[in-house]
Amino acid sequence: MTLAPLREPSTPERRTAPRRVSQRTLAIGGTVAAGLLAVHWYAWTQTEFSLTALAEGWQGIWHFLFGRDQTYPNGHHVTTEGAFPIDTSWGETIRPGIGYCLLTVCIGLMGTTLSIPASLVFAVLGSRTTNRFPPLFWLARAVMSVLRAVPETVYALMFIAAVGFGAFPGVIALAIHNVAVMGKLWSEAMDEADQGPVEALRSAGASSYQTAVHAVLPTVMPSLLGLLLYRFDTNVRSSVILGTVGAGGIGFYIKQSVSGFRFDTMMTYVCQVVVLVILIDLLSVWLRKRLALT
Amino acid sequence: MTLAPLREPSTPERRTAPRRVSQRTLAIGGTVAAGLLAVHWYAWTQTEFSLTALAEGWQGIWHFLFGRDQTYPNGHHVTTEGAFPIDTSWGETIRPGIGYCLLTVCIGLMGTTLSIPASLVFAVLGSRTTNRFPPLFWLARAVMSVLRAVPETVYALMFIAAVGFGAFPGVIALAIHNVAVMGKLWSEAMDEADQGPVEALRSAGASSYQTAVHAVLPTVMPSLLGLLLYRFDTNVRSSVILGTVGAGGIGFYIKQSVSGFRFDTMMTYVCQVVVLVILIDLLSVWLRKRLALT
Amino acid sequence: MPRLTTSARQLDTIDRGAPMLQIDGLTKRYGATSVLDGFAMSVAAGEVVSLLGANGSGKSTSLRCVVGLSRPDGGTITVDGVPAVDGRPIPDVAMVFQRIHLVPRRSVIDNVCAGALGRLDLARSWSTLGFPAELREEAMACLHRVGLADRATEKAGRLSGGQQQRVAVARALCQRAKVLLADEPVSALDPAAAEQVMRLLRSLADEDGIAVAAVLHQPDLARRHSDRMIGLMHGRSAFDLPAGAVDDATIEALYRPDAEAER
Amino acid sequence: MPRLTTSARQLDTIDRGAPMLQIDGLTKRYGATSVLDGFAMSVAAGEVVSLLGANGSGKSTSLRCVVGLSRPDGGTITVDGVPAVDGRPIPDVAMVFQRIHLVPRRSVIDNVCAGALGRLDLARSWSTLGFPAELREEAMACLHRVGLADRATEKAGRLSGGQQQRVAVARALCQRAKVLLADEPVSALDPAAAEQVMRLLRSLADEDGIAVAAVLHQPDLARRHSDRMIGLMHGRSAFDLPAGAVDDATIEALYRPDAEAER
Amino acid sequence: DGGDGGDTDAKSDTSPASSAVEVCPDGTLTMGVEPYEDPAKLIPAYQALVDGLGKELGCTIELEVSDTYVAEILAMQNGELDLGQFGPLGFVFANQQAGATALAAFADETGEAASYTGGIWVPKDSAIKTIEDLAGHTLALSESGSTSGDAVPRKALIDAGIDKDVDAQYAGGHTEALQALVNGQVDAAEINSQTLASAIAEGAFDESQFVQVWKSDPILNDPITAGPNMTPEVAAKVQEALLALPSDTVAEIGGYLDFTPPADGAMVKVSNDDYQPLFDLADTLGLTTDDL
Ligand SMILES: Nc1ncnc2c1ncn2[C@@H]1O[C@H](COP(=O)(O)OP(=O)(O)OP(=O)(O)O)[C@@H](O)[C@H]1O
Ligand SMILES: Nc1ncnc2c1ncn2[C@@H]1O[C@H](COP(=O)(O)OP(=O)(O)OP(=O)(O)O)[C@@H](O)[C@H]1O
Ligand SMILES: [Mg+2]
Ligand SMILES: [Mg+2]
Repeated sequence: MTLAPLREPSTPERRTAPRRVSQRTLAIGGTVAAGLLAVHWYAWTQTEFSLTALAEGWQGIWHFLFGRDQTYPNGHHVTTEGAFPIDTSWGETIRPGIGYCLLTVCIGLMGTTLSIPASLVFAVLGSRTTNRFPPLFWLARAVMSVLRAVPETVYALMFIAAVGFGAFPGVIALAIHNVAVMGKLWSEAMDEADQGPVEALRSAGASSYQTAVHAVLPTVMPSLLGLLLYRFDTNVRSSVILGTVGAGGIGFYIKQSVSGFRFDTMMTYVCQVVVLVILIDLLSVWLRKRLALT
Repeated sequence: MTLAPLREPSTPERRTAPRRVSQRTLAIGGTVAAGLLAVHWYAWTQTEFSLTALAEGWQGIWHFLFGRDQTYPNGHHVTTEGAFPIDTSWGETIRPGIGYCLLTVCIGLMGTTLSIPASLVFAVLGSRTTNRFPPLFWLARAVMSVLRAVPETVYALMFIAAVGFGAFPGVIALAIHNVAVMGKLWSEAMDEADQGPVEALRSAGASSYQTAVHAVLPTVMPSLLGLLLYRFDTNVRSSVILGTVGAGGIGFYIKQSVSGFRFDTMMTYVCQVVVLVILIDLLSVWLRKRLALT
Repeated sequence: MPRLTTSARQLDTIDRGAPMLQIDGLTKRYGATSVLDGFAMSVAAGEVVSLLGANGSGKSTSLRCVVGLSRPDGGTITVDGVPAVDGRPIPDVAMVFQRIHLVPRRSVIDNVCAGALGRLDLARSWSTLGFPAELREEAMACLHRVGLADRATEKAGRLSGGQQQRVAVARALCQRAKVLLADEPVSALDPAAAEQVMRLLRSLADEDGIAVAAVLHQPDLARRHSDRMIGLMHGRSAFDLPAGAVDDATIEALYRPDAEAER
Repeated sequence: MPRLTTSARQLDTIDRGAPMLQIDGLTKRYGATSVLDGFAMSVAAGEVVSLLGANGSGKSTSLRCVVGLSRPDGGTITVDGVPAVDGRPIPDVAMVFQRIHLVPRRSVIDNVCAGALGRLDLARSWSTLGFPAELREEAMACLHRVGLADRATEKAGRLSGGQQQRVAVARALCQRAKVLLADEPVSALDPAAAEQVMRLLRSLADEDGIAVAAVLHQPDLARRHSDRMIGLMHGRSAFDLPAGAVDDATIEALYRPDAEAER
Repeated sequence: DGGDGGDTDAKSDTSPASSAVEVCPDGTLTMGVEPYEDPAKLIPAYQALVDGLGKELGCTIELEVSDTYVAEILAMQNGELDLGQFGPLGFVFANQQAGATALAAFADETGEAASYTGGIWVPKDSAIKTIEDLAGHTLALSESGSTSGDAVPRKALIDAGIDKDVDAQYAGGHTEALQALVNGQVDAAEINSQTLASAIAEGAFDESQFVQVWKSDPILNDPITAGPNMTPEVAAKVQEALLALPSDTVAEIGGYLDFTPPADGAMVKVSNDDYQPLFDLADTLGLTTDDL
């Protein structure tokens, strides 16, 4: 019952189209590409990049992961254990590992939550959408850069000097670092917010603060929440590093299983972190879905 | 010459407004708030949070930063140098530091650039906007979670086993980790993209790939670029950690100055990283501004 | 405002019997409120049908159900005899959106080319660079038809509201679909441009045999350019009449009850 | 379509001599193309002026210059005798945007309340929870005027296109400005709603002495509801006449040359 | 340098109540631990130690764990730690930076302070037979600041006059250095006697495939030290209590740490002077702040 369209689809009307890429775009693009290439070539040589080394040495990874079972030329037979199969002893590894994970989550959680207010302030000051006063904009970005550049371990040392060790200095170190990172991420998310409502409120005489609260934040809330959860996830993993400066948590035990050559135990802990990260990710997906309109 | 409006602005027309917050929202909000509070209270106690300790111990931070000159009860007299004034010896610290920074940037750059293609694939698969096939969506997110959960140092260990020391295993470790993190960040940026053009192309019969390339990517390009530069910045700082596993770069020297209690030298290196991070941030601000429409 | 006479319709040269788009018993609820409640309509090849109704009466919703962007709660949709699969877009149906939905950072011509994505394989659509020259020329022709050929290389986001709406029409043209759904395609257009676009829709039906359904808020325009007019009220069609048979009272009744309900 | 008679105008009860909004020699270029080139217009208190012009003729641009969202290249703008400072918004001027620009995730009433932000201090605007009860009641009254009071608690993004446009009008009302700029405020509205909104603008001028400037693409509507009509062409006003004095030829001329230029 | 912690007579009978000196005025002491090896064993071992010590002293002793001596020393400087256990080189810094005083260390069966050795290993069929042969080859060290993984072997290279000719690389840890040798990434690697033992126990190292081309002098094991806020009198009390730990506690610690303690107690008295070789080592390598 179909009725063929009268027009022949294969011979539609045509008109000359403009050049695909303008001469100027081509020139700029070429220059940028050449520059990037040169920089990468330099970096390639500097980092002694060598895919052949990787191809030849892949057994090393294999041995690390699955152990070694090798007979040497002299007839000697060597077997070592690898990371797999993982250590499944409940009482010695898995159960304590859950406890360590819990502390790790606590550290990450406190570090993230404590940094929210300051992050928000820096984000609002560091976004062009919400801060139209250039000196303050640049100041906020500079402070964030400085705070961000200082490694978390240096913060941890500073606060250990103040309050001794344990999880507490780790939390403060994380929180300060996180203010800088989350502030930056949030400010850039705000930059990408739909400018329409912002303009509408600004033209109605709303102040920068009011524009931020009543136009930008509701628009970018899912982004901010996603980034918050991403930082929570990162902070949980960071306390893996801070663990090594006395902050406790599972990182410490990962490192110590490595020193004890118990890669299977290490892998058990890593798997527990994997489970943790997956759980946080599920939470993130679920929350973002709930928050999205329509 | 002004003409007063006839209407009295102080007595505008009024109508009964609906309840500000519905009973149901209140109940849900209350439950969520209570849950969050409980979790934080638990984390607070677990991390032995103590602001008094911080208030009492702040001199420790001062001494760490500016040195100490103190006679202890056991008769020992301790003078230490703090982080400030920083070590300004050109030949011994600053000049080599610049070299270390350069290597660090190279490591971060390679780690970031190499991860772009895979990140893009994972991002497209891990965003609901571009991937409407749930199994693949969840698979992509799971793979990213797993890759993300493994600490960079464990990757480094693995690749050192394969290719020996140096910057190269560090680069690969960074790149793999970065695929997972950037993939996640990008996919969530895509989730936040304006759904209008996406729907328009989808209804025109475009495939998922076509929708991604022709609607989502051009819309979120500034976000992606911002996140890319953020990851570049993070990776440069990560190679600070990888530096300690033989990957070289300035991180190794920061750690070395710390273990030698030469905090002034450490601070010089940290300042160099600060400059580096600020430069990357300036690049980020400039690029994002150029890319934004209008 | 001057009345421009519509070009002579070539009604009899095309077989207009077969319904190209057929909607039956369409139902759609959002939570407790029922938006569509057994809505039915059909559009034959070569026919221009205009869809009228008060704000919020469900016109956009019904069109979105056809292209698979909203999931109907009940009813059947058939395009060219083939039933639509729930949530699957139909390349044979092109839609001009009420909110326009261009990609603001892409050039006008690339936006128009994107309408053709459904018939391009990967090799010719991996990026805008892959678009074949023929497609770009066809897109230019579509832009000519809406009078915007001179703005082809500009970023779509830079155009004025009305210009963007015309680009959206051009994009739909470039899809070469058998059914064209246009959701208020002239709302942002000046009167001359609106006439031009309506004549364009008319000619698509007359010359190319396309089935056109347009949501319009201007009954005059609808009467002048469409074959049939359908009034949507309370989730179903209140009338479905040849354009000539719709009198002012019918129109007035269409908009009145809702206006009262909303007071 | 039936013509609804406009409510009797109370022209003589208000002193309409003083121009509330005065634009002179407004110039605006984007790159090489000049959009506005010495555009001038004025709107007195209690007057409704409609602005007509082809798509892309610069109507939106001129309004955006007034509210400080576009930076003019030259010319002066005076509101209530006070010259506008470059790029600084004027709380005395409210604008209804062509692209509507609501916050989709906020409720309708919160969107309307946001129009009042300019006169709220921090204590009453730190969040939507801070909005005083009086403001919310006033916002409800504004929603009543556009016929959407029953949708107050819904998310703005959930409304139909025309409903959103009316919310945008309500938001502008809630600003209590002396000048109201409306950029195609009825483009997505059904005829009854369009009449209702135009009458609302009329009554704002008549009863509250507000200066209203509305961009319209429907000359009929403009003629019926405005005191004066201004045609924008080639970056300057082509005509500026009392509504009764604008004949069909003038209108036709306004839209013709541009249509030709674009071919 | 050098405190005076070693003067107290360890044999004097002690009981918490008889003491005129208040060891812990507020009832608690804090002790920092840097578990140089396996935390699963070391932490319970030190927990047993502080429990026993606390009982002796009539205080509660809190154990704080860190894996870098830097954190421990910074905390000690600010009075956050009263007692601390350090690795050998860590103690040198602890003494110089925080005035820590060595009190006691674990003993082996002979009743001497336990010690371990650093070493350099090469594959069995390697051309490298002596430390001098390392010239022109790659050597994996562990991480900067490590005693047996950095300071001691570097000193050995300097002594052999080849420190400029060896391509020494930091692997990041003892484990990583050993792995690098096993995987053939380097020609030689430092492996200390403790790492060697756990690697063999875990099957990560086959002794028969490698030879040790250099072995350090015995390095005294980690001392337990008193922080600078502890007066000599209090430190002496603590030292007494350490040496007088009851035998069941000692047996428990020995059980965790796999050592056979001497019959009369787990620990022996050490003084700062016993670590003089490490102070000299630090000086030679320019690691100390005095040197800068
Ligand atoms: N996602 C949604 N969630 C809840 N309600 C919705 C949603 N989308 C639309 N609606 C409601 O459905 C009704 C019909 O909307 P629709 O957009 O189809 O109206 P319309 O006839 O196109 O109106 P207009 O002329 O204003 O464009 C409206 O009342 C609207 O509020
Ligand atoms: N940001 C911009 N960059 C470049 N050109 C622009 C920009 N904004 C507007 N223009 C151009 O300025 C001209 C006038 O635009 P404007 O939006 O003012 O038109 P308009 O009269 O409101 O038209 P319409 O009736 O279609 O809404 C258009 O040609 C448009 O392309
Ligand atoms: Mg609609
Ligand atoms: Mg406009």
